[in-house]
Amino acid sequence: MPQVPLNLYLELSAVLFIIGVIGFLLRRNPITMLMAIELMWNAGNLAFIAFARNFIDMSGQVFAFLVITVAAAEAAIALAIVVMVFRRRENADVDDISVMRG
Amino acid sequence: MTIQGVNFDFGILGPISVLVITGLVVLLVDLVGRAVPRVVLYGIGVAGCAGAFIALAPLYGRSATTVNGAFATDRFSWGFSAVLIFTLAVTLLLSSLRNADDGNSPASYAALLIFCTIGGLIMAGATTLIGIFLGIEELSLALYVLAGTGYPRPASEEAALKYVLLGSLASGFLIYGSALLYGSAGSVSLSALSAAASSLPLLFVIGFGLLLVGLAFKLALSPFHLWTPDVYEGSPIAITAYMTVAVKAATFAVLARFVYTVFGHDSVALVPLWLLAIFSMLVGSFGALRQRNLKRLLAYSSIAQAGFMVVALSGVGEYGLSSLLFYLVAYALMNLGAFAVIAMLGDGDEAYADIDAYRALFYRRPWVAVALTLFLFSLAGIPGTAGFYGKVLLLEQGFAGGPWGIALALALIAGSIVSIYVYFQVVWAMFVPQEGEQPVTAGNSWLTWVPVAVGVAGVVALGVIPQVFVSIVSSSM
Amino acid sequence: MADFFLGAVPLILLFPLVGAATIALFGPYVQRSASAFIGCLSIGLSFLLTVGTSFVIFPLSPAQQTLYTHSKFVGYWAHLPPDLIIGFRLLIDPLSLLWMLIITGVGLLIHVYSVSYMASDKNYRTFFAYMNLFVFTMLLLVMADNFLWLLVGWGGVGLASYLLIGFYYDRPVAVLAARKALIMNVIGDVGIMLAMFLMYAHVGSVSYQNVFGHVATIGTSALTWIGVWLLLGAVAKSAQLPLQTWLPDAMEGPTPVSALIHAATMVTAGVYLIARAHPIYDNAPAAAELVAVVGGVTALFAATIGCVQYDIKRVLAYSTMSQIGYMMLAVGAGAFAAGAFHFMTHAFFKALLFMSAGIVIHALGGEQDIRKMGGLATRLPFAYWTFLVGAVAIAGIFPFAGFFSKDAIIDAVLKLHHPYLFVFTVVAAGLTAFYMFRLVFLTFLTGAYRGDHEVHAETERTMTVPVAILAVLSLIGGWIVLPHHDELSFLLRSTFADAPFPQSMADFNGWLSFGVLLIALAGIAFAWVAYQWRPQIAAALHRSLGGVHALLTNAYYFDTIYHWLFEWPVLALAQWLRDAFEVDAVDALPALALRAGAYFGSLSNRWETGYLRRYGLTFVVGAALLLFIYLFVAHGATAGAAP
Amino acid sequence: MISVLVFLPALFALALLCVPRANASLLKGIALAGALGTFALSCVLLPVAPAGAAQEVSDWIHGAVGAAYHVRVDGISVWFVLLTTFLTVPAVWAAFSYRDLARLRGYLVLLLLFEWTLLGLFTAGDLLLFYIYWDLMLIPVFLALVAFADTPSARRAAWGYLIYNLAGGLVLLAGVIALVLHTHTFEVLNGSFPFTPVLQRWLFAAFALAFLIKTPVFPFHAWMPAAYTQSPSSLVAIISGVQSKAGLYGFIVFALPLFPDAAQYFAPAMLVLAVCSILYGALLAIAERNAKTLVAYSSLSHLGLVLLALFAFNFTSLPAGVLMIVSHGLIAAALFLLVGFIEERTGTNELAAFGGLAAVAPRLWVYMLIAGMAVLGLPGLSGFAGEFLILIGAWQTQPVYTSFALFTVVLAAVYALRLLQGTMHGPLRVPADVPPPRDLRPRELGLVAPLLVMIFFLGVWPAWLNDRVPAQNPAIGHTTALVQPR
Repeated sequence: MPQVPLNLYLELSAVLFIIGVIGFLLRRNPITMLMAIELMWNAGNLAFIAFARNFIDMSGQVFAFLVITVAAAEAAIALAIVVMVFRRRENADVDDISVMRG
Repeated sequence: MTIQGVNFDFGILGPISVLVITGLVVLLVDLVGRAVPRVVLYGIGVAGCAGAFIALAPLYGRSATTVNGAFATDRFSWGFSAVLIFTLAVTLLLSSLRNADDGNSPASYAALLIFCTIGGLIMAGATTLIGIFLGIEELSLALYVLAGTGYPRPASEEAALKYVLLGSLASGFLIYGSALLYGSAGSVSLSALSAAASSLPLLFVIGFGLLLVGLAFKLALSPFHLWTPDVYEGSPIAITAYMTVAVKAATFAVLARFVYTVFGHDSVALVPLWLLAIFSMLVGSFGALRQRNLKRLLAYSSIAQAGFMVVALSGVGEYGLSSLLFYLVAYALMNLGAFAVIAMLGDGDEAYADIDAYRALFYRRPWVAVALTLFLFSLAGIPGTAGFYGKVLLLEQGFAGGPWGIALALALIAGSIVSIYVYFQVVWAMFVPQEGEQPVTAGNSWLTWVPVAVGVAGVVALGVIPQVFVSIVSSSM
Repeated sequence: MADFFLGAVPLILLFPLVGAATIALFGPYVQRSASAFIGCLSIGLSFLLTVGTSFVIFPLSPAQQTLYTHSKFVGYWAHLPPDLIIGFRLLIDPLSLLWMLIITGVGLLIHVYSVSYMASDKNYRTFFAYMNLFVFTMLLLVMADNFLWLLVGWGGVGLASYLLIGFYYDRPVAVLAARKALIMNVIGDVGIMLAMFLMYAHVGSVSYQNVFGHVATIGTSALTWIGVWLLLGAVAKSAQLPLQTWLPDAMEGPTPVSALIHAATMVTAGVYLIARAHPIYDNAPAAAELVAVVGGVTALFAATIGCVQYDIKRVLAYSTMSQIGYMMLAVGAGAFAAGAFHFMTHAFFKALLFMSAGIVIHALGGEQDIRKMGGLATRLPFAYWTFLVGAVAIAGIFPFAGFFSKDAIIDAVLKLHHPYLFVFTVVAAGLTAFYMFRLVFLTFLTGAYRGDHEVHAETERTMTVPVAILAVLSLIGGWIVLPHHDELSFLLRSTFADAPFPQSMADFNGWLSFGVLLIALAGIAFAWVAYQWRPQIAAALHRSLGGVHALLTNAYYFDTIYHWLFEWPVLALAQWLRDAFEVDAVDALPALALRAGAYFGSLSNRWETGYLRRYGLTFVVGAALLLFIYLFVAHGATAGAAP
Repeated sequence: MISVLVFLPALFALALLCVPRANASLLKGIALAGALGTFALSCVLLPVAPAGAAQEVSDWIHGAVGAAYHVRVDGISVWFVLLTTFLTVPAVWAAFSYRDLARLRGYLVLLLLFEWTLLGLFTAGDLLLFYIYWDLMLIPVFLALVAFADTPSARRAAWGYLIYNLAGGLVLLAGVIALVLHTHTFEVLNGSFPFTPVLQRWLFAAFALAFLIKTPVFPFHAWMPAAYTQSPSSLVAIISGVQSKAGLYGFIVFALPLFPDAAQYFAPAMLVLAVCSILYGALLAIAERNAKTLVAYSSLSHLGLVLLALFAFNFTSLPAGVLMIVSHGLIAAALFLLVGFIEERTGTNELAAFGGLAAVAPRLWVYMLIAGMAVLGLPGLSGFAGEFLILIGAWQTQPVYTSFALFTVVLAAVYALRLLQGTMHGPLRVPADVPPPRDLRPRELGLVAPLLVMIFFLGVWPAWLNDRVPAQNPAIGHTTALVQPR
């Protein structure tokens, strides 16, 4: 079966990354924003794996695995913080969380 | 010793190992004993720092790698690691104040700080993109939590939320940048990247650009600085102090390693970094002009100071790294000292965050006022203080660093001129005779006198006899 | 004996200084009379030494008559690279001796006079301290051997004059008059400084010896400029046109001050300067001509004003101005001896006039307006007769002193071919006689006493004796120059040896002097007619010549012109600079910087909205920009790197 | 020995800190002893003038750019040192009547620290040391001003003083660093270094800006009137008497010898600035309504004269400039102290508010007369000696600028008499709420007397000083290379 060329993977990852960025900018719910960020991270993973396959080199995949693990931890922490915010406010719209400024 | 083909030199990994053990011990002690007093836990932490120093000492001036070359001890790591460990110790002392971090489990707080520092140490020593990512994330994840430990204050949780969301966004850029760099070089090791750096292929440029964005976020370089004032204001004083110094130290270690190993002497390839620096110096200095909250003021000042430090690298010169390290040490001393004073006066809480609380402080607490004045002078670069000679070294690098270096140096001068008012308005408040409203508390814990005294001694010593430290620093590399 | 006096020359200078210092330091601790005594004593000693010295000097041969004191203390005032050397030395020669005799002699008389004249004043001691200070600085002026020390004395007499004009410092008028006098004198100082700059530039020295010795090497144009700048100093000090306006106001000072400083000595310093610097003027005819013109015009100008003034002291002030005009004319024309001669006689009779006027003022309790006097001849006979002597002398009536000296000048002017100046002098002579006798008639004669003060008798011996002495001198003072026997120019021969014109006043033009005498008598006669015999004539003149009268009464409106020409513009400019420029321009820069700083600060703060999404947006846009720039630069870099 | 001299005031300041604040008499004693001791010690240095030089060098910093702890006193700097120590004595003594006795100790400490920084500046033989003191001297003054800042104008004065001078200092720092990167050492005295003309100009500009701000010279003087008017007279006596000479010292010792060509290049600009300051200061003094500010503007005018002397590049005018510097230091200090005494009596310096003090205070009148005549430039006083020798020298090379400067002689008479007569003459007037002023007390007479004596002495015998100023100091040697001595 034919090889999928590298640049297709890269383009896909780039698209995913940009979608993630846009999602982060457009959404106001921290959970959704976190999901958008996950999208960006995974775009990175995709690029890593594609390159790893291209170079026949393991380190890219190792990096990807690490990113996945860290993402899990990071998500957990972020959710914990969001919950902490929830405890004070009923909703968690990031626009309401703007006491400090200037 | 070698495990499955991976060699571990616990001499090189010594400081990290010591801190790991310390962190675990702290957690265990808290687990077995019930209601262990905070001071004990933090005492263990400080002891760990001492141990880490002892483990770090033999590495002085050594240059070696381990973990199959993924982790090194060399001119980039040693000094920065020392600063990190020192910062950790000071932070633990500040955290031990009465009002500090109420409503948290002190053990997890201390452990988080320690693991945070471990992340920093990993960053300082990492020679691959993987290690750098790992270190940054460990540092950041712990800090996200710590930023929120000022729990009862809504500002604190706001800080945590903003920090975690933007931090993850930055990490996204970092990861994607690393991926592209990996793609451009075919390896995650920095030494392999230098080949690509010489020809600047498209992948490398985009990749390094994205990575730089991630690092700039950590350094709070403008325009990626917007989180800084809020997070610094929201976090507990001790954590803010820690952030201003530790994050800078670790990230500058990475940056310096990049600049020197990847780019060599091609400073044009780093133009975006120079632009960020110039921009930060101006934004930080101007932004601080109108601040009435001392933590926020110091946040803006730290933005400018980060820009100052970049000047050291501008020439990619022989003495650039040592100049950077000297200024970093000076910054650690004066900044931690300033925060120590704030924390001491408020006994850990925010009572003395507002400048108006410092009205006529000199006539109430002369020695504290003098100490804070000294730190502010050093930040402003008044001669006879560490900050002054640090600036001299930075300017030497800048003016020697070609057109971009000169531009950076002039920006440094401009920034310093602007920030005269920034720092002296606090001095003014302390020395102006008419009394302001009396402050809530005026703590005087001997524990915080330690960092203040160390800060004062260090700031004066580095200012008056810099030669000693210059030689220490330069022969550490 | 000779050696004693020559060795004691520095003491002539030091006695008044010591006297002033003593009075200033210890005056408050001793009784009033003591300080007066010290004041007179110090001047008296200087006078004696001066007399002794002149008896030593004058008999000497011309070659030996000029000598310099070498004090024990050898040093320089200034010794700067490349070759500016200004030393400490005193110069004694016949010219300076003549001045020193007058300064100390007349000075002594006036000091004695002041003892009782000022007796009632609360600042009695201060007065004598100032007076001694003046004598010291005036002696320094004439004894200096270079232009710098001359300038030091020059400024010093200016200070003393300032202090004494403003002696009644609680009178705003006196304060203003003093300020005016000092400022105008400073303008003169600037002139002398400029002259010195030029001397240093061309000769490399400012000492009389070197400058006069190298006059030939200086170009004529430079020499002319030096002369002009020196003249500026001279006119300021001697109240000649165009810097004359301070002298009438100076009459605010006590009368002895007017007699000593503003009649006898200080105001003649200008004449001394020109005479002293005659080698310069001998070789710069244009400058000398200018001096002569200034003198002649002032002589006439002041005389016309003198005719209409009503303040007795102001009339005398204008007559002083006019008489000094004569002297300037003489020295400008090259008749230096004649100028010095008139200086001497004028010192006698003008001091006499002021002091007897002082007796009148004293007797009338400070009244100076002659319209409130009259008929005092019977009540104050001593003052009347002495004043009459002075008037006759100044009017130039034979055989009084003024006749000889004025005649010498007019004679010289005619000889030296200044026709129009000759006319001026003759007319001025007539006017002088007129206004002096107008003064005599209105003050002492012309009906009954018109004042409201009761008249005190004139008793104090200390006041009358000096006046009497001066009266005698005003009579015989001129006999030092007699037809075919000119003692004065003989005494001065060594100083003016190299003058281009013969200085001797011995060859006597009888017809000319007779004519001048007639003109003077005519002036007196007219005064008698207009103010004594038919007073309505004077009134009629005032009515018919109202315009001219106003012009003269206001001294040709010089004060007004100067106010609008110089004073007002400078003050207005200064005010504008202070209220507008300093605020809008100088302070604008820092203010602008502050505003800019605050603006950028607020900019960088307003960016910090606190809204997370704003942060994210900035982050992303920043990243995009950074990437864009980086790509651009990198491509530029690679393009540049490509061979 | 020199180091001892420099740090002696600082030591006495520390000693003061050990004395309880309440013990006023002891405080005063120690402070005065410190000032006198420093002066006595500094007199030992007099023999170095004119030719010799005393040095102390010890190793300090080596590395990329080396710097030594190098203090030295030569025929030029000894006069600045002596001026500093001489003026500090009356300043400290005058401070005894500091308006707030509770803070007397702090104030005396600041005065002595100020003296320390000034001495350090004038003895610095190393550019880094020079710069350190250059900025450090601002701190004591700023703190003293802050402790006074109870009115908006005082606040503005303090900030203006600090920001102007510190900004200038940072520009100087840029210049210094750029310089040492080419010399590779901060030891730049008596060495001539080959700079490219362009570089020379840039460096000179950086140095000159800082120097002109600190002197100050028009148009960089915006900070000066406020600072001089708002600071206590004992402090401003030192600021205007000594600190204002720091910039001129910098020109003589560093800028002119290091960048002779750039100095020639910028000379016309500097001369224009000098003449502007001379006339501008005089005119503003004429229009000024506050006695203290009037004196401030007069010193703007007189220091412009020194700048003229420096940049006329003439053998005569440069040593005369040193004379003028010393003389102006004495005169300005005396006048500010006397005005301060008047302020203590009348509670104000506004000329409109009082006058005619001569009637009640004859001694004050005599003192004011001498100081006023000195500032007027009366021949026979030191002010005239400096002025005249500068002008006669500058005239030889720059007749045009000099003739402009000559106007100041007349203008000086105008404002000097305004000050003198406005305060002393006319009918006696004092504000309603103050008691009739007393004459000068013995302390006040005694502390100003030495200044007046020196004013007389230098006026009658300026050669005493000029014989001890090296005729061929580096600045003259370099800068007059192009000027032919006649």
